[in-house]
Amino acid sequence: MVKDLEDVVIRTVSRILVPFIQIYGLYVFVHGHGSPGGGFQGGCIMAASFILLVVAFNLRESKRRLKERTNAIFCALGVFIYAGTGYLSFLYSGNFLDYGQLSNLFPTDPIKARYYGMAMIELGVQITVMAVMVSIFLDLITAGKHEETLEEDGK
Amino acid sequence: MNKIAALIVTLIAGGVLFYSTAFFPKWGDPKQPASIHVSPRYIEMTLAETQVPNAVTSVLADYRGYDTMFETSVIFTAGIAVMMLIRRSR
Amino acid sequence: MTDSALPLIAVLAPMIGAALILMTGTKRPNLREFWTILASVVQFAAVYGMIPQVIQGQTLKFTLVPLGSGVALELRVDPFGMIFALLASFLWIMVSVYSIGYMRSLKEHAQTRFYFCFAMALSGAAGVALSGNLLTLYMFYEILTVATFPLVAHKETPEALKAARKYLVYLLTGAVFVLFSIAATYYLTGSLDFVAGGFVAGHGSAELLRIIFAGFIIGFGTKAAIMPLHEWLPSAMVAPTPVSALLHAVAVVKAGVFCCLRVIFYVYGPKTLNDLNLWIVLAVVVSFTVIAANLFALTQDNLKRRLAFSTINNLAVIILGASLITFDSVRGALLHLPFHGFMKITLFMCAGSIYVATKKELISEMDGIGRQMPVTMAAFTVGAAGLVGIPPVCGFLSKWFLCLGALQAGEILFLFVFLASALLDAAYFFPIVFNAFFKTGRRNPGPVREAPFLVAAPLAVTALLSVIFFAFPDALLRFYSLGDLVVKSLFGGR
Amino acid sequence: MTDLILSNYNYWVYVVLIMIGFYGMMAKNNLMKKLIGMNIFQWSIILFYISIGAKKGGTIPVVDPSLHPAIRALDYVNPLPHVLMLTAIVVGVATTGIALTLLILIYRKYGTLEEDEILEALKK
Amino acid sequence: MMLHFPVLLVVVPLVMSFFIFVFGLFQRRICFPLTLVTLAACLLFAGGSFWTVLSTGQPVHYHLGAWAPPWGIEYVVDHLNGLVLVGLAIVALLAAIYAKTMVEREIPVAKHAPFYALYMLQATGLFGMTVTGDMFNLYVLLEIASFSAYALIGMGEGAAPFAAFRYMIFGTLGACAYLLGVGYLYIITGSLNMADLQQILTPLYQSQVVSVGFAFLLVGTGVKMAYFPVHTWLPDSYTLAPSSVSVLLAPLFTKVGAYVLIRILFTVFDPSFSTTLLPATQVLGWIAVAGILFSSIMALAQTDLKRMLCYLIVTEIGYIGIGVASGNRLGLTGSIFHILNDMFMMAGLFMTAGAIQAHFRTRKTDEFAGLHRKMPVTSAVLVIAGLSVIGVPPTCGFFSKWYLLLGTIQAEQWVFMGTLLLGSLLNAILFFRIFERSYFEPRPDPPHLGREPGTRFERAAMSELVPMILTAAFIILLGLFSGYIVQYSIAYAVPKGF
Repeated sequence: MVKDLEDVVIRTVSRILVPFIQIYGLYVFVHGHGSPGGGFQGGCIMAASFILLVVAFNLRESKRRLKERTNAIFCALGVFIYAGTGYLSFLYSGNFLDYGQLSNLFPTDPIKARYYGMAMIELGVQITVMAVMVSIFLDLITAGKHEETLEEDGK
Repeated sequence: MNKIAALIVTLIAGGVLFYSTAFFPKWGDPKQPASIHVSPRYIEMTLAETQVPNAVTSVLADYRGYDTMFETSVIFTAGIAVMMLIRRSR
Repeated sequence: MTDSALPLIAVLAPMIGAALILMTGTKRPNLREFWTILASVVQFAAVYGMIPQVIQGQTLKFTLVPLGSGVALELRVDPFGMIFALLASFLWIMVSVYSIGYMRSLKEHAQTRFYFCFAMALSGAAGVALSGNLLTLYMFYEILTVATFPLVAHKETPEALKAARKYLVYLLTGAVFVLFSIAATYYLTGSLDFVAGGFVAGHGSAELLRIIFAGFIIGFGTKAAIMPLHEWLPSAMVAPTPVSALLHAVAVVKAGVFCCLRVIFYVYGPKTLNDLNLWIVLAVVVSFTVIAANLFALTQDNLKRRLAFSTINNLAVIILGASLITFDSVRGALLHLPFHGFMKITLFMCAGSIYVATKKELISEMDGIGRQMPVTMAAFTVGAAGLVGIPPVCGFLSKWFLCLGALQAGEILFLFVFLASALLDAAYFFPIVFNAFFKTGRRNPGPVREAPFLVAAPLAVTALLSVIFFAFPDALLRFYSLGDLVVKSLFGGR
Repeated sequence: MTDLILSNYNYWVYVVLIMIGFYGMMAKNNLMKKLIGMNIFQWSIILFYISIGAKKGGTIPVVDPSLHPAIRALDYVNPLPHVLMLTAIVVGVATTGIALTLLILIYRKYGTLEEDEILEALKK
Repeated sequence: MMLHFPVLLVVVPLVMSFFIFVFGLFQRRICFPLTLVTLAACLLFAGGSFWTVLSTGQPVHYHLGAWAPPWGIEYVVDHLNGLVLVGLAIVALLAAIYAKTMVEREIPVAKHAPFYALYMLQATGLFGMTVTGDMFNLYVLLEIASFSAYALIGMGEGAAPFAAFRYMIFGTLGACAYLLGVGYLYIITGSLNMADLQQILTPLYQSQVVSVGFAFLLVGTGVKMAYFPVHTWLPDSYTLAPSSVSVLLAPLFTKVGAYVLIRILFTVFDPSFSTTLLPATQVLGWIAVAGILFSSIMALAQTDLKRMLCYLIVTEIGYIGIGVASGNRLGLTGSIFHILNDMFMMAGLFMTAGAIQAHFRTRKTDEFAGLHRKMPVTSAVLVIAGLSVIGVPPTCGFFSKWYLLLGTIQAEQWVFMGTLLLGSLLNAILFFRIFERSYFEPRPDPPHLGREPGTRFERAAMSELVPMILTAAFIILLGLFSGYIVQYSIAYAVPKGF
């Protein structure tokens, strides 16, 4: 009875909190250019929101929000965005990761192109960090079998 | 026994490290080599070259962006490593 | 210095033959042994084809691969190399014919491996003979060692494996000494190519040169079974007889002696040996071997072991002749190298054919066997007489020159060594012959049971040749004139 | 000399930390404690780098013309070590993740994390 | 496109690892072909960049993000690492071909995708470590290679996770030592670029900070390349690793470590510093002597083939160390050439070991009776690679030993020379014992094959035999063409200091 009560409190609070945490994560990422912050920090915060979901509710809840396979794809997607940005500069025979070349792609001057290039790769970092943090956390707490039961010892 | 050996090694290494700290540049000295050789450009040119006021971000994502790509790959590696090692195989 | 592909063919033919043998395998034995014969004939033809040019004083060479900085894997043919190459390639034909008969009549196992390794070993021997510098020599020397290991271990009995291990340990350890000496030589002189009369003179200190020379002699001497490094040889007698013939007459130990002579004549040279007083040390060591080996031989009852010690003795005789570095002693050594090969292979093939026909290895059981196997024992008599040095067998010729050389050197001591060894030879060969013919064996019933043709024919041929070489030392294989060329190149015309 | 040493006291802190971590890695028998020692080791190195970056009177390396109209390197701390250490932090996280996974596997197999007991089990 | 080869060499396998991982989630059969294609492309890239270096005679510099060093990161391909790169690419490709059936045998099907992805990341790390010209970038790539190695080894049999964890403790220690060394150099110079560091460090050689940093760098690389006293992680982990993994790791990782050592000793620091001012090479040499003797004897004591080979790796690393220690042109030539040769020798040996374990169902050398009848090709390759390790010409092992020998003689380090010769003798005993077991000792059928019910001997697949044969061929060819390799590549790779 009491347990349920606590449950209710925790669940309500975290249900309210999660969106704000995620928005804060996005904020940290977006403002990484002008103030302390960036993709890595933002990604960690985003991951924290999912982890909060798992702690407060249960795996099924978080799985509903973020499928296992989707998460796995996110892991690769982020890094791919990063590397892909690097490859883009090959199109104009620039060196790898030379964001200046992006100015041929978007209507900006090379300097501004660097600004946007960084934004892109920070996005990639954000996605990968978030996805990997969640996946590692889930794998560790459930010892690999994504179910509620923690495994019994000494097996 | 093992502990003793470890302690001795630790003390020797620590001694060397302590000794070497004596020859470091002063802590926080704005004129130390680390602060005058490469890094000034990052601070002074970051706005001009990348329009990003946060020098850490510009170095992280642009000047040394290649490192950061592999940093992300390290995370990715860890993720799939954990996945492969422990996740039950359907 | 003319380029020619013949040396390459001489080295490559056995390798290709080996590959074909391996591919043919045990399914079609006739084809497999055809490859053996073909390879041996091709090799001999290639070597024989080089004789005229070499006699005219040309030097044929073929560069396999340049290794940079003045070294290359290259084959170079000079008269000295020709002597050994001719010996090896010609006797290989004999041995392969013989071994076909031998292996088949004994129904040996793993014949494919046997013929494969045999061919590889011959390739190595030809390479040793024709190699133009120390590095190439070392390469083929190692190939020879490794290829002979399975032959020694052929029977796969614990005894055979033990012998093989002993063989390997001795020879690889020796090779390490050689490798050190080669590297040191290269470091001192910056060159490894053989030069008649040596090329180390004037480089490095006398002590260093002495050390290097010791390394060479220890290394190659292991293969040439100089005492006290001979241990592996008698115990390697467990191998089938064709292998023993190969080991003792053709490839392995002869290669050891050949390498020793290479070092003495073409790396150090007579003059340097004189200046460093190395020749006397070497001569004393080997003359000890000459006498001791014969004394050991007297005590052996197993025929092959007795022959083995006789081999040790003769090899030492050759090196002794070379170390006396006088005109005639060197000539004698150069003649004894091939002649001993012919005579000793005759003896071994006789032992083999006795074993094939009667399964006997002990001398004490061979009473009266001469009347059962006239051809074999006749050949045996010829070979024995030759080794003792009785005309009309070629052994007399070489020993004659050796004794002359000893006199030229003014070293009566070594003359006595030669004579004593001849006497001891007689002491342990003639009882065999005598008992075989004139003593009626108790356990031997009368009927003639000669060995199969393929076994008997080759030994008859070699015995015949040993006689011919007495009358015409320059016949067929031109050993005499080749030796003459070598001596002239070493001491200048005279 | 002494003032030089005193001026470098926070390098001392990193040395002390590194010694603690190293000892933990080497001497501890429990694999978990080994892992903790490893983490201390890594973080101490991060402290070392960050101390390199420090500048007396320098602010965070976010260039702000309104604060200092003329952008001079003296006014901002050295950003490079921070960047390097972001990478090092990530590496540390990844290391810990994989290490914990391996520990779970080891515990599954042997039911213990004490090294000597595991070695005993391996002997058999 | 040609001028992008150095970076493509690293980023193509990186990106392909994402693809392999994602596509593998849906279609598992695609993983292996992708791996193969990628590594083939890597071979092309490595060969291309090396060819550029050879033809122009100038090192290739590649500025990432178009930032000039020392501010940005640069990739450099010169005669030294170009050679290593080509070797890496070839061996990695052969190992991947070989791994196909092994993976199907050893790894559960559901894990193929992450496995091959990690395989790719391993390659990325190794290539990157070799090609990079930036100290910190090297650290990051080192960690990528190490992480994938931990994980791949953890997939092995029996106590593999435990071995992997120990490896991890040691590896992290090494990596941190390296990072610390980089930090020491950074605090005194303020630069991370290798070429730049060499410029700045030259006047600072007297500084204690430089010496300590140098020591830490050596310790770090020493751990990664399994140099003698800190090699203890190697035997367990490489023995228990899956064959498909050990055939990639064992030949390559330690060799890349050796390359990094040479790079630090003679590029980041001036040869004069490493050899005379702070006689580090001498110390390395004496340690190597101890290491060679110790590990050769340990190898003799092993009955498990794979474990024996692991100790053999330590021995070979010791040879490289001796070449470095002789501190002259000839010795260093030997070391560099030995790095290349050892890749192929170890690849061949571990391939045979894996095949024997898979098909002959044992790794115990004293159960090898009748091996040559069951697996003729495998045992032939074992013989060739073994002879190369012993140093029998014309295999490549002989020629690198030849240069090492000349180097020690020129340095008049007779102890080093004796150790070289003695070591090859010990190896000879080691291998001929195995040859004898597998070729002689006649028995109709090895009992342990018959005993297990239902296990009938299935022959080695083509995808295992072909890489083995190719490796053996390379072992011979490298030996025959050693002259050209030394003349056209290594001669320029040796620093000017000699």
